[in-house]
Amino acid sequence: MKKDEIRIAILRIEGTNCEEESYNAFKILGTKPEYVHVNELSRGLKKLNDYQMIFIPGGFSGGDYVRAGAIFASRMKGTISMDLKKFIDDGKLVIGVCNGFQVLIELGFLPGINTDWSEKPQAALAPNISNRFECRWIYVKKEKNSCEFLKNIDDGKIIALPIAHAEGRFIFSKENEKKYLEHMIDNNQIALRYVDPNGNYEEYPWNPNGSLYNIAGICNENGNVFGLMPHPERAFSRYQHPGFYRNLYEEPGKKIFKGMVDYIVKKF
Amino acid sequence: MVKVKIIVSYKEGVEDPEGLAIKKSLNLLNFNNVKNVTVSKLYEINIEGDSSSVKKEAEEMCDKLLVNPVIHKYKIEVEKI
Amino acid sequence: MVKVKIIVSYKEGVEDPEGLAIKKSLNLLNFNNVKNVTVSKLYEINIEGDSSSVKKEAEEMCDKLLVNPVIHKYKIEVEKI
Amino acid sequence: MIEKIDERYNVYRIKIRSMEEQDLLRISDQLSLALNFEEMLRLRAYFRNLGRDPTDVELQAIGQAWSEHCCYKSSKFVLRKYITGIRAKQVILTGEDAAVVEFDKDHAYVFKMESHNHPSAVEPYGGAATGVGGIIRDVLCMGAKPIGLVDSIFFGNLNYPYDSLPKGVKHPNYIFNGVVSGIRDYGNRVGIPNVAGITYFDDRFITNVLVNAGCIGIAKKSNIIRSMVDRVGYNLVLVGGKTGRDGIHGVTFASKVFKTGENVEKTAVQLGNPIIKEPLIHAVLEAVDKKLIYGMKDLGGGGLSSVVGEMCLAGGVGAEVHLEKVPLKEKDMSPWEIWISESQERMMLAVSDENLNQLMEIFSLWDLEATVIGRTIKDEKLILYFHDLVVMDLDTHFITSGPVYCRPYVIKYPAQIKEDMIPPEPNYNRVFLNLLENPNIASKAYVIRQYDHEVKGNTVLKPLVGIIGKETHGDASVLKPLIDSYRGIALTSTSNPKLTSIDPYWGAMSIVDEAVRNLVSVNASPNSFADNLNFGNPENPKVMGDLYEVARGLSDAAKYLKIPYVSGNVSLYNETNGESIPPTPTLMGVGIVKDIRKTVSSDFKDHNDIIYVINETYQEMGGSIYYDLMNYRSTIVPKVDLEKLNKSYKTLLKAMDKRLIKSCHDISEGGIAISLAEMSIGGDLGLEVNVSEIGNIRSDFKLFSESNTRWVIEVSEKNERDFVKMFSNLNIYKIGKIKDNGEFKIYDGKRLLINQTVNNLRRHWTMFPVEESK
Ligand SMILES: Nc1ncnc2c1ncn2[C@@H]1O[C@H](COP(=O)(O)OP(=O)(O)O)[C@@H](O)[C@H]1O
Ligand SMILES: [Mg+2]
Repeated sequence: MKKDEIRIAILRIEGTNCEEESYNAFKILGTKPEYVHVNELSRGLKKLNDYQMIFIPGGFSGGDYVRAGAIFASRMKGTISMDLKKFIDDGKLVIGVCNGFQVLIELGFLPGINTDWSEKPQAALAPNISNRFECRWIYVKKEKNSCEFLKNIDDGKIIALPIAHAEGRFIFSKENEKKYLEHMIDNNQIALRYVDPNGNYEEYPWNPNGSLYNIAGICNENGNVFGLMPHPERAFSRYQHPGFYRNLYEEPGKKIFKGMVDYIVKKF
Repeated sequence: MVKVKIIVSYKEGVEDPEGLAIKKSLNLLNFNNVKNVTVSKLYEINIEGDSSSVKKEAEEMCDKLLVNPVIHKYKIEVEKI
Repeated sequence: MVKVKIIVSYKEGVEDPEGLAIKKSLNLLNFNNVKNVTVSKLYEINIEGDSSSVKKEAEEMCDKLLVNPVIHKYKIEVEKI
Repeated sequence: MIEKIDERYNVYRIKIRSMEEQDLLRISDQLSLALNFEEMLRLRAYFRNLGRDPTDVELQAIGQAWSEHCCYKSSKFVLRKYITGIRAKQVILTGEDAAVVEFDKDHAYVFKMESHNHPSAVEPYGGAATGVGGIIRDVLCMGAKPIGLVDSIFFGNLNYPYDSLPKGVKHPNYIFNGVVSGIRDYGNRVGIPNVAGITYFDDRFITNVLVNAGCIGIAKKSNIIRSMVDRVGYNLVLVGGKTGRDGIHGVTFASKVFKTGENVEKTAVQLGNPIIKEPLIHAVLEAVDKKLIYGMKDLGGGGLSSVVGEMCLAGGVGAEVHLEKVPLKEKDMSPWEIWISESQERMMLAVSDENLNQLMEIFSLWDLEATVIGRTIKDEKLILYFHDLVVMDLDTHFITSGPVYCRPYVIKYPAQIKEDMIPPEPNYNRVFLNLLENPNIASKAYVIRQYDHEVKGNTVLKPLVGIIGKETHGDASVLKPLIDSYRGIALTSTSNPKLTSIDPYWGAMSIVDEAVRNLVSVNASPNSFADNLNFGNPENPKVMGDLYEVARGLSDAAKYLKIPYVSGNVSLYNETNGESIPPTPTLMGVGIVKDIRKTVSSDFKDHNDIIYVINETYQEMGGSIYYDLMNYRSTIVPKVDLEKLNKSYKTLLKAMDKRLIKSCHDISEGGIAISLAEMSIGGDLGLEVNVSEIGNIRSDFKLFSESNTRWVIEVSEKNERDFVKMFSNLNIYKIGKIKDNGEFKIYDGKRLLINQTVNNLRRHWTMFPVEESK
């Protein structure tokens, strides 16, 4: 498939608010991103099937009242989650950033342990241990994992990305914690982990929310559903990086976006 | 019309940062004998109709929106109004 | 040890966006007979000591930290544990 | 005196024509009109002349329109004389909801700052949140996309003893957390980055917190929409939230002084609903892009009454409005309540018949309400219906012709020069660490990090700069608003109540100087200002005197520099039980960054680079944090030499354009010592500095003086000669070098004044109000 044929649905409802920068990122890479309101899907005005990738952007969908992502997820449960399941089964990509990650967890598409779609959430992104919204740049290390589209970044590489959330503490229920975590490690589902600048798995503020096992981003067993708390779309160009005025030329977010696009080009 | 009260709280063992923060603030305010604080949400939902099926409906609301069973437990009470 | 339960809710007439958003979501989930949703906070505070002065202390906590009387009302219950 | 007009509806006629004088004030009180005796007399004369009595709807409409908040009756005179008259060629449009100023050939930036003090004092969370919401609407209704927020917030000290609080007053801690959460929750949810502000503590704000919120947006010039309609037969479309009893009498409430223990009208308090606002922004901007909107204005103070009246008046038309069509939160609202309700999240659009359907479709996709409630007419009248009943029929000119007062004022000349002398100390380590911990100097990361300052991905220079995990304060933030251009916008906010209360004139000049300094520090050329004038009770001649002096200071500085005040607001009556806030002007400063790739930050960059101070340091300790900390007094405040300011900032920009400057930080609260500390903290680099040359004054004054128009800069050895040449017409002082050994040493001659490690500085600087760093 050619780049300029790739159609990417950037989903939104009231309160998603990082769609523009995500849209721009895909646009700059030569694909055809498109804003798709959930109402357009549920009213039948647009069809999921027409896209190769669904991108659920960050924000405060539905105000994040109740729980972050819960309202967006419930809106999808009512209407399009069957279509979404088929989309995923077809091997197409579904990415959720920040609020989008929360939505995928709430919907049960991530972490997808022993299933492609769990009816009830298997994990939670709970309130940050600091009990505050935190906007800051952090470091993550890319772990060995099964996301084909993260291959642009070497395993073990440390990259800087910004986070901005109040609910990002990845946890399992106490009774499943050990079992699920081991399962995810065994299946290479843990993609990004918070580290300090030297690559050590450190505590707050390097682990900005208190996530279990410093988890920042994960994928499903097949590697085609991916969720992460940091915002690659805010680290896309050199001038978004806080190091640019220290003469660092880093564009970590672009690597992530480019990987997704390259993967679709190859696969479809 | 019935009123459904749903209390959603964290399960035992799930850390509640808000509760911890409030405990700390209360201690700083010289309420030194405060030993533990938990914070839950109380949803009061007015539903038209009778109360027979309401409990089941409320459970469904928890399931579909109000609760993530990984971290939450809940309690439902139904009241005629 | 006593447990103090404090429920803090909005006064009549204060419009709460959270309640509105939840009502909308429930309606969209086909709970069409949901007419109204309010959200309150329930604080459960364990306090060392006896229960005699606890009620007054709880009121003071509300005053200093948990409540703004302009928009909130609250209810206190004390329970021996 | 009052009689129901029609059995079916809650509309009353007020028999004002036959009222005795003593009854006039009673009726003003009873209906919460907040009109004074002369104003009521004027009303009576008007209706006598008209030959009929007014309805309650009519009186309420006039009460709103004539309030201090809406018609600036105490301050108009001062504003006209000093503030609004400064012309500059970049200004496209002022006098509407927000100012429109040229950004580049095709684009304009649109901005405003506004106070939300009274509501925030009563309900910090909701008051601050709706302050943010309101200012966003002001920018949006010009047709601009909001891209940045600024918040300047003032509290009593967080360690204020509970026992000393006046009855019914919440502790600064409660108010602080409420205000910050309110701004956070609203701003983060609508997804507009909050990039600058002020967090200030002073016990004179114990009973009157200040919340000044600013917003900036970007628009194609061709998309700018006026806050008016000048065509007949256009639909008046009310969009967004429903109308309720909330916020009724908000503007008259903001025009009164507080008494503690007073029962506040609960209706004046709202929480705001960002989840209506967020889609409203999308829908409005889509409609703007498709050219579906002819005129637009947001509903703020005064509600429908103000918005319809002002839009029509400005366009020379009138309107017919059907109040029963307004979507309501509560069914049983009276017509007058509907007309003046200040419910949040609403906008008024003027739309032609032809475009109406397409507009409605856009709003429906976003699940937003949009309702045609009336139409413009040829006669310059406002005619209101409630079903079939006419409840108001008034001339637009009369409604909006509020009084203007030239209130008496006395100017307090700063008491004769008076300066206490602090006994010198052998070294200044202890004082220095105390200053770093001072709430007005310490890291504001606790606040800043709770605001999403990067959403939308355009924040090039963030409010916290430096090495990741070790960030320090920046001077101004830089946004890159257009995807295909490297041109940027820099934002800052300044205020200094300690200075303005000692000397309002020079204090005001100082905050202009600081705004310029901050913008220039990041390589932005100062382009325009918004001013917020927060004062006490204008009926007190001393307060009016302060207002005059502040305005005069702002005016003299800006006129010389040719930087106009293009928008702003005045908040008076910030007084409780006779205790007034200090005169507190705040500025929002906007600068243009020609090329964001040349942005300069405040954190030190490299070992062995050279540190310079630009311009002289004087013994001007009045209002300094050092004197405040030590509890000493001085009335000698920093002066501003406008010629020097103008020359220095232009030279600095030139040097930055040539990339001669690697880091830059202005010198403000806490003096040189604090600026150096912040630069070291962010770069995680030490220094060895000698301040002997910078002025002919005591060591501690050299360290902590807050003289204006100064910067600390870093140059590499390689560029030093070019830099020095460029500054040949100014005084610059080479004070030392950056060191990578983690030590922070400041000498005066042979005396070692400060001997610290960077890590220790960071530890003290980040202690407040919670430990941020590890
Ligand atoms: N309430 C606030 N909201 C957002 N940013 C803030 C707030 N308070 C302070 N800041 C930011 O913190 C930094 C330091 O503030 P301040 O100490 O007032 O600056 P300066 O060093 O120019 O005097 C600035 O970048 C400022 O914009
Ligand atoms: Mg500064």
